[in-house]
Amino acid sequence: MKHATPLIDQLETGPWPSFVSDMKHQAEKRAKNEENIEFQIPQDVVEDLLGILELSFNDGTTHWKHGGIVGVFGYGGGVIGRYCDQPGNFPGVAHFHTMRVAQPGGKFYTSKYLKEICDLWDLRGSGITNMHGSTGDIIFLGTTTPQLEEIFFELTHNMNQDLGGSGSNLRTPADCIGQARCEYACYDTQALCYDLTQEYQDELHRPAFPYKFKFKFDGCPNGCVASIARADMSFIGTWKDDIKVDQEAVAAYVGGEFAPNAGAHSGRDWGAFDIQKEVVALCPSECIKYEDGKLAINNRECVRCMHCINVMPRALRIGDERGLSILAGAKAPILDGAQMGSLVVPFVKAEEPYDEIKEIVEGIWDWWMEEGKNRERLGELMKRQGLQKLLEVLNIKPDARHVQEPRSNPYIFWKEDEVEGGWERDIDEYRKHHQR
Amino acid sequence: MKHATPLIDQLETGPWPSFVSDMKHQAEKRAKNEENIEFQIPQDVVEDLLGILELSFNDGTTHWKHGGIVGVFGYGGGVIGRYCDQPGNFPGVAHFHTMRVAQPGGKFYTSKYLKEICDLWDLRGSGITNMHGSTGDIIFLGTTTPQLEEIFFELTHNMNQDLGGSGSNLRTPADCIGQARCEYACYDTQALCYDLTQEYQDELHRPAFPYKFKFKFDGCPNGCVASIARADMSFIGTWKDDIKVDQEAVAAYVGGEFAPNAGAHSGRDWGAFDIQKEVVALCPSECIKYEDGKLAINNRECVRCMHCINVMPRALRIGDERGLSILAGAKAPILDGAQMGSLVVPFVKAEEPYDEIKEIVEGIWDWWMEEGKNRERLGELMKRQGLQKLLEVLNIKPDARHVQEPRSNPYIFWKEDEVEGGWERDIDEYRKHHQR
Amino acid sequence: MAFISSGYDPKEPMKNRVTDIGPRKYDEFYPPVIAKNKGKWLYHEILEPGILVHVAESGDEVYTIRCGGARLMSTSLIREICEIAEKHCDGYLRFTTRNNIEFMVDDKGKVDALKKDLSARKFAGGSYKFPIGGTGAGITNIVHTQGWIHCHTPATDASGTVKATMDEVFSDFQNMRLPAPLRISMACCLNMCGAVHCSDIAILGYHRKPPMLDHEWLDKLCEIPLAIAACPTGAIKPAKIEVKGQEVKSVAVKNERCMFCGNCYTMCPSMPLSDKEGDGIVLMAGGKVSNRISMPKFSKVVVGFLPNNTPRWPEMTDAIKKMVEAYAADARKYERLGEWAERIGWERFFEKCELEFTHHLIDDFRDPAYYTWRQSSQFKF
Amino acid sequence: MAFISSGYDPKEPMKNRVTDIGPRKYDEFYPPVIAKNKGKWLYHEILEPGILVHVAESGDEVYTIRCGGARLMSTSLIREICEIAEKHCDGYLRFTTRNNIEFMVDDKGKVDALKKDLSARKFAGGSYKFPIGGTGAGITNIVHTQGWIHCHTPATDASGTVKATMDEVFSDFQNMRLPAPLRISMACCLNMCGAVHCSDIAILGYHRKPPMLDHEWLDKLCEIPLAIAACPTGAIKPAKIEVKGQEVKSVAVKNERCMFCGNCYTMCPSMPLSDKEGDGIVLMAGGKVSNRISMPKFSKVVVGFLPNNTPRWPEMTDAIKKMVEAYAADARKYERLGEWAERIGWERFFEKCELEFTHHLIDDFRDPAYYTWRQSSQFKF
Ligand code: SRM
Ligand code: SRM
Ligand code: SRM
Ligand code: SRM
Ligand code: SF4
Ligand code: SF4
Ligand code: SF4
Ligand code: SF4
Ligand code: SF4
Ligand code: SF4
Ligand code: SF4
Ligand code: SF4
Repeated sequence: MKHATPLIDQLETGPWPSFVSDMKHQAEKRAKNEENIEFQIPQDVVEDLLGILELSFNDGTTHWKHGGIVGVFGYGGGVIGRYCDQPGNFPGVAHFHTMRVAQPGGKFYTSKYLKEICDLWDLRGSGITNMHGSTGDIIFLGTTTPQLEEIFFELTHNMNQDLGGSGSNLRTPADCIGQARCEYACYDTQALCYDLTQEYQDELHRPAFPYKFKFKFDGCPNGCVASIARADMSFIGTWKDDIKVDQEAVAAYVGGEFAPNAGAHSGRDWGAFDIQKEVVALCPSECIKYEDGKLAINNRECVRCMHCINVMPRALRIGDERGLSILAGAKAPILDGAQMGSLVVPFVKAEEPYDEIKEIVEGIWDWWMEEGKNRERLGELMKRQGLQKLLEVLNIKPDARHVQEPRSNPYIFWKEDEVEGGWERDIDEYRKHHQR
Repeated sequence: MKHATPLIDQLETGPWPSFVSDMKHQAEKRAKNEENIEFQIPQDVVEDLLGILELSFNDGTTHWKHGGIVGVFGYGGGVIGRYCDQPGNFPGVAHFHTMRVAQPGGKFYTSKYLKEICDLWDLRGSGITNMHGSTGDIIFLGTTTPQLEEIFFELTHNMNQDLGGSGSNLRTPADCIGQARCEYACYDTQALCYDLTQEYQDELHRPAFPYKFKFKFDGCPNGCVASIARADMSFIGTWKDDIKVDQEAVAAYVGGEFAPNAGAHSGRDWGAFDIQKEVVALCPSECIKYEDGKLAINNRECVRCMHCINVMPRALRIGDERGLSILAGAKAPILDGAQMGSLVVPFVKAEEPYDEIKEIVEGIWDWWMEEGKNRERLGELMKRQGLQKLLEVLNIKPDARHVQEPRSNPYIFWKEDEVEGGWERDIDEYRKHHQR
Repeated sequence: MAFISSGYDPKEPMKNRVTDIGPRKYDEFYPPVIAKNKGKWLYHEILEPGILVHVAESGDEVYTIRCGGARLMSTSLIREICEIAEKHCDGYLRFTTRNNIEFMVDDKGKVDALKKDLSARKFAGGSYKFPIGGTGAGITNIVHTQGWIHCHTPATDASGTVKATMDEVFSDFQNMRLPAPLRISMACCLNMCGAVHCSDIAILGYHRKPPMLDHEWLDKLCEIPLAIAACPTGAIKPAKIEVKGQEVKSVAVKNERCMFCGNCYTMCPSMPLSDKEGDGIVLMAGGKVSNRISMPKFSKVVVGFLPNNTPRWPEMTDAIKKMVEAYAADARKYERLGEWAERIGWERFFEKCELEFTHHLIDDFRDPAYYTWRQSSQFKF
Repeated sequence: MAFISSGYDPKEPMKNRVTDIGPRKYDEFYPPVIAKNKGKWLYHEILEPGILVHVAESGDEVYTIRCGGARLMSTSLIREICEIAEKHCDGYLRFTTRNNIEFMVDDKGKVDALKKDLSARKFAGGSYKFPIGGTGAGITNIVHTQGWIHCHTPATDASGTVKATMDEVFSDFQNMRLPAPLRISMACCLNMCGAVHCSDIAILGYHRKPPMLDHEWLDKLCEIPLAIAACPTGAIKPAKIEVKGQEVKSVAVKNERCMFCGNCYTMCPSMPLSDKEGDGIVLMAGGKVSNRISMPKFSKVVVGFLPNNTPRWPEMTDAIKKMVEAYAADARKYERLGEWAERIGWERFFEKCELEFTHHLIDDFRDPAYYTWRQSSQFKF
């Protein structure tokens, strides 16, 4: 190895997969180059990456600098420029840009595809990736500027694969596994995710927004892609009618035949399953009864929290009138504190061609592009102008479901046309009846 | 009657005591003046008051103007100036100032005292009062400027009675009935209220504060004087040791001998008392058990909410190690939204001469007088500078009890002396290891 | 009539001056049974609506009869109260923190006569002078403010709205059928004297038109910088205005930024807000003060606006009645109105109370507004 | 080595250009059993930690083996994953939303061989390549960000803190003894890529020193107005500074107003914050994302600062371990960490986790701070 790395070497021990071992192995492999690859970027790139990381472990600071503007022609996103601040000592990573490769829905892969990806990346980049980035993309971690167009060309021409988002664009949408392998999914997350991704390719690649914008698709309120915490628009599956109950299966849970919560708690002896304590008493809307061996749900009061279904998946199933709720405005803490998504559309069907959903998406964008300031996320604009403004723009009738609770301050900003007689008044007329 | 009052006359009907009937009767009595009182303000004052009220019922607006500066010599409070904006039509109330007469603790009275008050007010004012104002004072409603000093003189010389607060002063403190007639009282609200009122007479009468300041004293967490909602400093009784349990009395409740909650729910048949449902299940900290006919409280987990005691006052009693919690900063919505008091001192004993409590009061005032802007309530200053600032000033160690939950934003304003190595750094030194 | 001097000499105000003596000391006014047993009460019981007994360690008892009262009260009425106290209670009485009157006797035998006496007294117009009630799980007296009877900033009347409401819910003043105490409070403007912000039901006077500007007088009657500083939303700016051909210093108000709080008018009489059509009532609900079971809660706005339909505000009393009845029908024993609303969800609250949810009820005031929106997929259809 | 052209011609970038084709379509990659039964799954079961079976209406089953992975992954490792997939799963695999790898087989008979194969593979240093686990009421993979491996704003490392933590809680990755799933997340600066703000436990990199000012270069490398506008607290002002005898345009920072968010540095490279002693870790706890039982919750700051003691951050892993153990010992079945803390009260949380409460944990950021203070007399001694 080019650099001694005593500190990070320590991270080779312990049971959890060691990224250091992996990178060292990769560095060695590149050095040997048994396959005789004509590496398009420095062969020792990984060694320098390890070296600079060791330096940071030593001096407690990062050694990466701002990116500058690099990218592929005609796109405003997909590449994050990066340079190291010690190019002399670590020339292999002097330029070390990342590329975001849009992941497929549900992150299903074939080995064929992944190996193509690896071939491309071994040739033209560091051979180091993030599988996957926090937004969802495959991250190609580290290449040089001249390689960007080459990689893009090969991706699009040979692999039918586009880049993902970055910059003030729509970001690569992401979904939970949903109907592909989950019995709880209330709509086809992959289908909707893909449809909107394709529909909005232009918004994804060419910056026209005030700031970044994210879509995430959760098939049900369990939230396995965490959309409510990290998507400007979260699409969360839900249903309108009744939870389907199989009383025999309920009995099997009560009788101990089926493990509660599909066995998720089997690492400890929690005692025999107690349907009263574990299901009935924990329902947040107290709408379940278990009497005479029968489970009864007052579905009108159910808030579709999933708990009872999660505990007894073989006995309870989501309803048939399915669709999704749309929440808007989630984001990370910068600048004003983190936000979760706020409910905007309680229920909409998720049926191709998804026109109703697209109308909402575009209504939101129109408003945000009109009113949003530079680097103002949707959630911040909502905070600044108010949820009712967004509802007004979308022509959605405000409804108690939009709030957790009504306002506790009475500071209502009435508009002039809502007030009888308008606002213009004549002070002299007033003074006739109210002396100074 | 001088003025026709068809609208407000309608308020003479219905079962609830009619203030209109009362005032009309008073107007007639003044007109007749059977006792030959030498009224010091217009005899028809009440008729004009009824007249102007009728006018407001008609035109939907008030007819009172701002006060201007009226008061008694040497005091900055106790009088609210008031003039009507139709003095021509209602000369009796052209000047119509109120005086705030400090109420006694617990609002206990003798008829002797009240009749003296009435004599004074019939002679020198409208004979109309508020029994009592929202802060707690007896409100003399309506007199003229020349009478202010006369009334003050008579109050202080003949009735051993002072005015209450107004303006940027300490306001008249108020208390719940407490130990005088309540088995729940954890300290003597009247004694503490009186002691602090006397101690801080100067602050009460001479404006030296940024804005108004209120003390209220609740003997226990039931909050019968609503201190947590409307006092800059709320003193709420509590205890530290165990709730005392009389198991025989518990049995009497369970057996139906004693009415639950002292009979407060007797207007409806709620069925037999169910200690499990009505007490155990409602304890907010789930620290009560009822097994084998015995009630057991895990006092360490009790949050002293009073519920179990309220339901079974003959079986459960507050503990013996008594004192109070101090909360600070409650206020009405102007300007920034209403505030409730925030916990500042979890527990302090309430023992004469209350030195520990006074130290806290004065510490708070010092800070507020130093830092508070004009017309900034304590609660607003706390919001502006932070609860931890107040705790720092009071030398109180911050503690998880001070918060409902820790901050969810990580925006910690570290101070320079808390950070190793301080803040001053040399950019050139930095650039040695971090090239531009 | 002739001026009667109290003895005060305006030329020598400090002569003989007595100041800073504070209120009368509480124990001067304690009835003997209270003085004797203070701090030693064992328990209490509500014998019937409005009538309580407290039992002391000594075995002594005190019986309390609580009566409603319009707190706007003449000396005639106070004298009548004194007369009753003298007749039945050795001249002692008290007022509660919600402006009810309490007569106390130390013997059960004295209760009936007192009760009869109180119930019999009526005003000329037919209303009770001393209705007995206001205890336990019922509706007690409404704490309130001045309104059109005395203040310069109200957006509605106080005594009038209270009388209209108490007439409507009177049976609950004299009954204890509700799941828990239900406290109604009233404030005639946003200053909220009385702090109605933590009440089961709050009646609030509210303006809806920005201030008028009396330019000609503004600079003469007001300190312009104070008026500007008073505005929480920064809607007021200094301005030069031409009045009758003369340029005067005044202010301009950005009407769209105004939330009608009236704080400018408090500081400057040349900026009145009051208006027959603009002013009216906001209803709030679900607040509480006690720490019992749940922590204290703020009230929430549940009706954005109702007109000042004097003398009885029928739309207001109707909405209040609906809330009381829905609550009575649906809440659990011991559950306060706000606890009930939270348990069933506010979407059900509006449905069950037959109140309309409008956009005005969505918080849009400053940063905390955000936390009141629904950040969950949990809701009821 | 020689430049190999992909076919791209820099002189004619638009020639043959293919754009806007999006990601590969999901169904190209579905294993047959998924493609066939999509939308028709009946139920699932966790057979043992890391191994799930899903059963379809058709009777088909799919067995999933979930393996932990450091998401910082070389092509060598990806190739090894492909090899495993080809050997056992007809070449199909997937990644989870928390960067675990899932191998799926359509027959129970294939599970054991796959399991054995995965468990046997280790890195040279001895760590597992494909530890099986991460399901149910345990601790799964930590979602995280770039840290010192790639980003310009981190206050700590990402992969390093994650490795240190996962080693410490490894047994809970392979067990399901906890009351509910416990999700740990990591972000290396306040930008919080990964949105750790709703995690049961969140590891967050945080700066504690205001930016240094590279006056000489500031105006050359940055847009001063953008840097000023970037500051959420308004701590940055324009300033003229003398550098080497020359007056240059630059900025001044009011250090006491700085909360070290680094937003200025994002906009302006001449304002670096990073510092060995200043930078470190904030721990947050009690957040969640799911709508199960309780609504989603934000995480709360529970440890204000811990130093970057590389390579293993022992103070950090110690505090995390304490939380995990206290939670495991005390919470109820199905209760998420935040639900537990709220039920027992945060005062007890700190006690049970043996963490110190300091003034830093009291919110003082803007108006909403107020609502996190304790507005009640309810608390535990
Ligand atoms: C690569 C990635 C982290 C990772 O290691 O996975 C990432 C990396 C960066 N993010 Fe991020 N963000 C990444 C997902 C996120 C997420 C998570 C998500 O999308 O679900 C968030 C939180 C959700 C959200 O959008 O609010 C996120 C919130 C931010 C923010 C704060 C934005 C805000 O409004 O609060 C910034 C700051 C900014 O935009 O200037 C930021 C900025 C950045 C920059 C571009 C740094 C900068 O200031 O210029 C980082 C480049 C790092 C590098 O050099 O590699 N990143 N960033 C993630 C994208 C990979 C992908 O495409 O899959
Ligand atoms: C008389 C009284 C109402 C009543 O009918 O009972 C009253 C009347 C006025 N209050 Fe009040 N306040 C009265 C108790 C309160 C209370 C309740 C309390 O003390 O428990 C509050 C809410 C608690 C609080 O202090 O926050 C209260 C909050 C206000 C405010 C808002 C203060 C704030 O910080 O938000 C104002 C506005 C101001 O100070 O300019 C105000 C201002 C006023 C003024 C002086 C009007 C003004 O702007 O100048 C009112 C004079 C009315 C008049 O002409 O009679 N009054 N005021 C109460 C005092 C009687 C007494 O001494 O017993
Ligand atoms: C007389 C009075 C104190 C005083 O100094 O004047 C008083 C007296 C008692 N209160 Fe109170 N409370 C009095 C105002 C209050 C207030 C203040 C308010 O409403 O403005 C509250 C806070 C209300 C709130 O949370 O909004 C109050 C909340 C309570 C509670 C808690 C009720 C709850 O369910 O939350 C109790 C406990 C109970 O009812 O069992 C209580 C209990 C009691 C007891 C039983 C205490 C005792 O053992 O003597 C007294 C008789 C209760 C009854 O009337 O049913 N008292 N009580 C006040 C009577 C007002 C009135 O005329 O109606
Ligand atoms: C594979 C994955 C979806 C994907 O598209 O990749 C997934 C899969 C399942 N989730 Fe999930 N969840 C996945 C991330 C999540 C996330 C997102 C996150 O953690 O970032 C959440 C939100 C966590 C939170 O609230 O902070 C999540 C909250 C749930 C819940 C609610 C748990 C709770 O107690 O609050 C359930 C229901 C349950 O566990 O019974 C659930 C249930 C399930 C089920 C049982 C659904 C099913 O029937 O197949 C799946 C197996 C659960 C298991 O592993 O124990 N899944 N699940 C994700 C696996 C991540 C991993 O590698 O560990
Ligand atoms: S969010 Fe719901 S539908 Fe999607 S994977 Fe999780 S449990 Fe299944
Ligand atoms: S989904 Fe949740 S709210 Fe609905 S019945 Fe089941 S546990 Fe109750
Ligand atoms: S606050 Fe407590 S002590 Fe005071 S009267 Fe009410 S119940 Fe009694
Ligand atoms: S006072 Fe409240 S918290 Fe304490 S035991 Fe009784 S019901 Fe529980
Ligand atoms: S609430 Fe407003 S209008 Fe009513 S008395 Fe108080 S200040 Fe005056
Ligand atoms: S009423 Fe309030 S918001 Fe409107 S201008 Fe006056 S002070 Fe500003
Ligand atoms: S969290 Fe901050 S430091 Fe980490 S990758 Fe994101 S922007 Fe960079
Ligand atoms: S770090 Fe943040 S708070 Fe500090 S100066 Fe920069 S932008 Fe402002």
